Amino acid sequence: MATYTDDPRIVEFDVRTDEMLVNMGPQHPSTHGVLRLVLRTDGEIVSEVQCHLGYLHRCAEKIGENLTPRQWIPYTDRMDYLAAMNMNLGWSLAVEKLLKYELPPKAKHLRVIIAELGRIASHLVGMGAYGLDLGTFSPFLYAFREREKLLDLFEEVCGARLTYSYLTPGGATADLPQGWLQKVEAFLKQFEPVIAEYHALLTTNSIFIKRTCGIGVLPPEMAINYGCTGPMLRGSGIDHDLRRDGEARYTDMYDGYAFEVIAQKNGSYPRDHVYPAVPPEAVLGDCWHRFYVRMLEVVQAIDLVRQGMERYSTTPGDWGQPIKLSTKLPKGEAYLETECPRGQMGFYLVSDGSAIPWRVRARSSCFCNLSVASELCHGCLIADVPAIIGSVDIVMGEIDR
Amino acid sequence: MDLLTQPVSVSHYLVVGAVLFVCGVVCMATKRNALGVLMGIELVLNGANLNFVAFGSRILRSDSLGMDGQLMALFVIVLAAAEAAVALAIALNFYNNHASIDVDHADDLKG
Amino acid sequence: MMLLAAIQWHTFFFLLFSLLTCGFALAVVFSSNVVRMAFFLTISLGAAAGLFFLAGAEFVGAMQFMIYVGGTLVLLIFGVMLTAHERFISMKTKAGEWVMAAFLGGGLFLLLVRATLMVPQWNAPNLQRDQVAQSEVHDSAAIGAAVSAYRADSLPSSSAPPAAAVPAGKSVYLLPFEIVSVHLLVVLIGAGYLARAKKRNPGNAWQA
Amino acid sequence: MAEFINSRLISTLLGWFNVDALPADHWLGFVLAGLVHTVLVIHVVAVGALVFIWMERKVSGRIQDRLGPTRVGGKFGWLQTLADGLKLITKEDITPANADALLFKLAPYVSFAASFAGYLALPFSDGWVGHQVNCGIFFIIAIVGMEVFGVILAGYASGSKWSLFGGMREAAQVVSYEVPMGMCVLIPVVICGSMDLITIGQMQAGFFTNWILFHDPFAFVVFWVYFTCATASVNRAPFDLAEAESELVAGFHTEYSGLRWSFFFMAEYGSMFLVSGLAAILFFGGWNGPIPIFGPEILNLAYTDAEIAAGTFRLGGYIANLAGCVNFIGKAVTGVTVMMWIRWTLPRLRIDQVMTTCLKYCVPLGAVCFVGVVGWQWAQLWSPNDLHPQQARISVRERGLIDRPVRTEGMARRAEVVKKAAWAGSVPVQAGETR
Repeated sequence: MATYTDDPRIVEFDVRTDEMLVNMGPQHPSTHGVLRLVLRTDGEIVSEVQCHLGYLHRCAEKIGENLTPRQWIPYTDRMDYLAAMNMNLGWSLAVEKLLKYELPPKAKHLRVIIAELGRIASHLVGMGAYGLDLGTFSPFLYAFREREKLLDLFEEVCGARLTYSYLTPGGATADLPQGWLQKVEAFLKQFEPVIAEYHALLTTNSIFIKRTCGIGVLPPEMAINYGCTGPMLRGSGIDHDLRRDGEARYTDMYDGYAFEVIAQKNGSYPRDHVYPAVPPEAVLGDCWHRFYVRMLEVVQAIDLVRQGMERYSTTPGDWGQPIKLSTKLPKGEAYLETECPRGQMGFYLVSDGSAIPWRVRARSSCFCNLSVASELCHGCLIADVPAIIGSVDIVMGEIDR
Repeated sequence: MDLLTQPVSVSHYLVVGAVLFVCGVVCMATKRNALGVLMGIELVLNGANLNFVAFGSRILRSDSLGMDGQLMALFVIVLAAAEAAVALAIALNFYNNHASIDVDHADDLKG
Repeated sequence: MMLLAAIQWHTFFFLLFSLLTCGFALAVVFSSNVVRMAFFLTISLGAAAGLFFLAGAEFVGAMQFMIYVGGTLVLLIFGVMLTAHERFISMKTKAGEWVMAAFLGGGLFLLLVRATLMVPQWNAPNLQRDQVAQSEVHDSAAIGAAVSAYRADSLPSSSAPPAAAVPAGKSVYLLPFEIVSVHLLVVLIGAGYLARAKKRNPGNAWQA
Repeated sequence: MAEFINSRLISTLLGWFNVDALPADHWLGFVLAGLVHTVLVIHVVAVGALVFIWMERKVSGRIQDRLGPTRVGGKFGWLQTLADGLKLITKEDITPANADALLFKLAPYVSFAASFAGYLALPFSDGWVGHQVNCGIFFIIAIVGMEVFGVILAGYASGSKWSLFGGMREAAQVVSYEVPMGMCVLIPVVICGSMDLITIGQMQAGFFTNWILFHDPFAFVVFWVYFTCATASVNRAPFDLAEAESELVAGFHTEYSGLRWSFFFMAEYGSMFLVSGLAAILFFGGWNGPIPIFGPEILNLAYTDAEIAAGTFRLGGYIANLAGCVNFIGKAVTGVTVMMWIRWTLPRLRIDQVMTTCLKYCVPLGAVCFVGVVGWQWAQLWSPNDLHPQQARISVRERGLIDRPVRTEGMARRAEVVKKAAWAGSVPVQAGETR
């Protein structure tokens, strides 16, 4: 059966049937929230995918123009609600950039720990939900089992399990509680071997490989042209990570940390840990690679958390008091992008000198990543659409804002 | 009640077969949908099959056709499957070429 | 109770199945929705399989289920769905055609029934049917044997001396069976080829 | 025939209550026996579905590191399905505006009826079968294929595009998988020389070495092919494309609610048990245990051939049959559990991969194994089935063509053909002499 064609208009079908327009979503189990895809299909073959957005639009940016930066932190939580810590971080950094605020070094290490734990929590959902998209339910619960432990840790830090509002301009709302680092270490110790389970259930599972290898291949040029970022970009073999290549204010945080960007360079992934081998069927830039990059980033994040904890406990000083609510913002503008689990999340604010920004804007990573989806779904089967959309790993809260 | 207390004879089967046959013929004659015509053919074949089985049944008749009846029925079933496959292929081809399965439109060869 | 005791259960089930068969066959004729027609045809043919069972042709009945109902009709419904445009689902027949068909069908039916009732042996039920051995009636091995090697029903009964048995190779269905199998294979390949749409290329109109 | 409840048994029971006017073959006995059988078989499907749904939830719960239902009905949540069933009954029965109402309403019953009708010929123990069909296995395979009808109708009649996709997928898949499945079930038929499931079961009496699974390596392989095809033909993961929730919302039953929806579920679980039971009979000795406790080797309680032929009722034989029934159900439930285990472990295949699995792997494997088994039979190679051959039951019943000597005479039918022909004095006997 012909599954892939360069141009679906010139296909030798087994039996010619009529084209059909199918609505996938906004209420559909595998569109990750309220994404609506309009598929033009010929039998099982999808010739065109159109994304319709806006079902979760909550005017977050407009609200940001009526609140002080610290007050807007809870709204950033609700953008990428699976990685709220990283959202907080991005906004805080942008505000600090405008304020030209110098963070105490300890606060930076605290932020690394929190942000990388947030990355693990986010990728766990991404991984589990991807299994769900491919029709296996169990990995989802295995992922949530570990995520729950992580959320317990976050709860201890800030009292919330999903919308943390923990990192704020100036540092964080509170210091890490006593004995928390030991708990994190215990969690990491327990979590590390579990990753092998995920690899067995998904990454190296032969059906999983069949479903994802060679599907939704995103060539590097196309990834760049569409502005794809994060695991999407690195899954296509582009060695780019803002934690290393970003703005100084952001890369500062990771100064001196040993980590290697997870991307296939010269035909191989970093070999700092034992990872499962890349199956021969996999094509660089396909769904499998995107998934693999996420799995590897989890391991990377564990390393970073460990390094961060070591530095945090040895660095003297303050953990970073939050700025005052009524802090006046200097006149001017600031834009800063951070490496969030789903890609580069940018925050932009313009101030006219008052405490409330004149303009607030967020550059969504998933929005750009999703824009390439219709290109990827061109000529695939219906079953591949969830596989491709799932590998983009979108969160509608961030896209619609 | 007489009907219920009497054992079944071959003609019972033949009458049912006749009903199927006639239904099939009428179906073929009246349906404009190519697939409806195909269904009529299936009914006709099944009516014939019923006769074969009835004639070959030991239960209905002591001097039956024997195995021949059942074997003929088997061949009819198999050939009906073959016939259905070909007819369906023709119908689909016709549909592809004419965007219709109305048999009245199949008049390309009309002078 | 007496009435119940007098009922021939075989006849009862025969009537049940024949009513289903005929009723749904008529429903096929009178329905104008092609999907419903296919469904009614399924029930009709399934009930016909029941009639085969009642006549002792269990293998044929199962075959009817397997090939006819499970294979052919699924194929048919497949075809219905592939061509399921709203305007083709229900195609009405003109009144004049119905009248013609009624004449034709009625005449044919009367003719057939008349012919059926003309032969007295066919009308007489087999009153000794309880004496027919189970193995003689319900044995599907005999069909297999008839296809490959010998005719069990043509063998002389055990009491009679085995004098005039079937000569080897005669009246055995091996060759027809082979022909049918090859025919089926050829037909399937041909059908697959026929149903295959030709290459569509919007650039070349003459090719489309 | 030592049936579970036969007219003789009922007459005997009536006799205890001094209703002795009934002869052994009184119609009332037959009707009562028929009713009891029907009710019993309906319960196997309906109650079986209740148990299996509960089991599925427990099994999946354990697989996924959670508990599953725990509360309803006291311990283990064993009444959970009943509660769910009550909820489903009280739910509104919705028919979409676009639906073809008649077909939409009928489809679940078609599915259920097909799944249920298969039990007509499925023996639960030696002679305990609704109706002993001479070509039982053929009948069951045909009937299982009928279930697809309900699904196609549901898919079409729902008037929803997702349902239509589900129906089409199911149609393509089930029709394709019938081919390798048919090939796989042919192998026990070839080995036993009968399509009668009871005969096939009886041929495997004795120790587990008599199971057809251990007949030869090809038969062993073919069981796995059969199991794959059976999983596919009853629409279980990883072949559950017709109801793929991540792609087609819920596939063919997207628009169904309430009781009609639950009928689809009952049909699915009914079919799962049916194909697992078929696997148990075809490859795992059916009601014959790994160790024949009730057989002549140990307790010698089971019915003998003569008793079966005469249709006598004996308590010991009845208990042996009851134990056989439990044994059979245990094997079938194991099969169902394995299907659940697979479902909760593996991702779903894509439609083209499902077709590839069928046409490129299952069909050739089935064909090769078929040839292999026939060759093994023909060459009379060593087989574990020879270790403890069951003399009493090795013969093909009924036809008086007994004494199929222990594996010295190739296929049973072959032996029979040669014998009959030789007796008829016409067909050359050389065919038999070459052995």
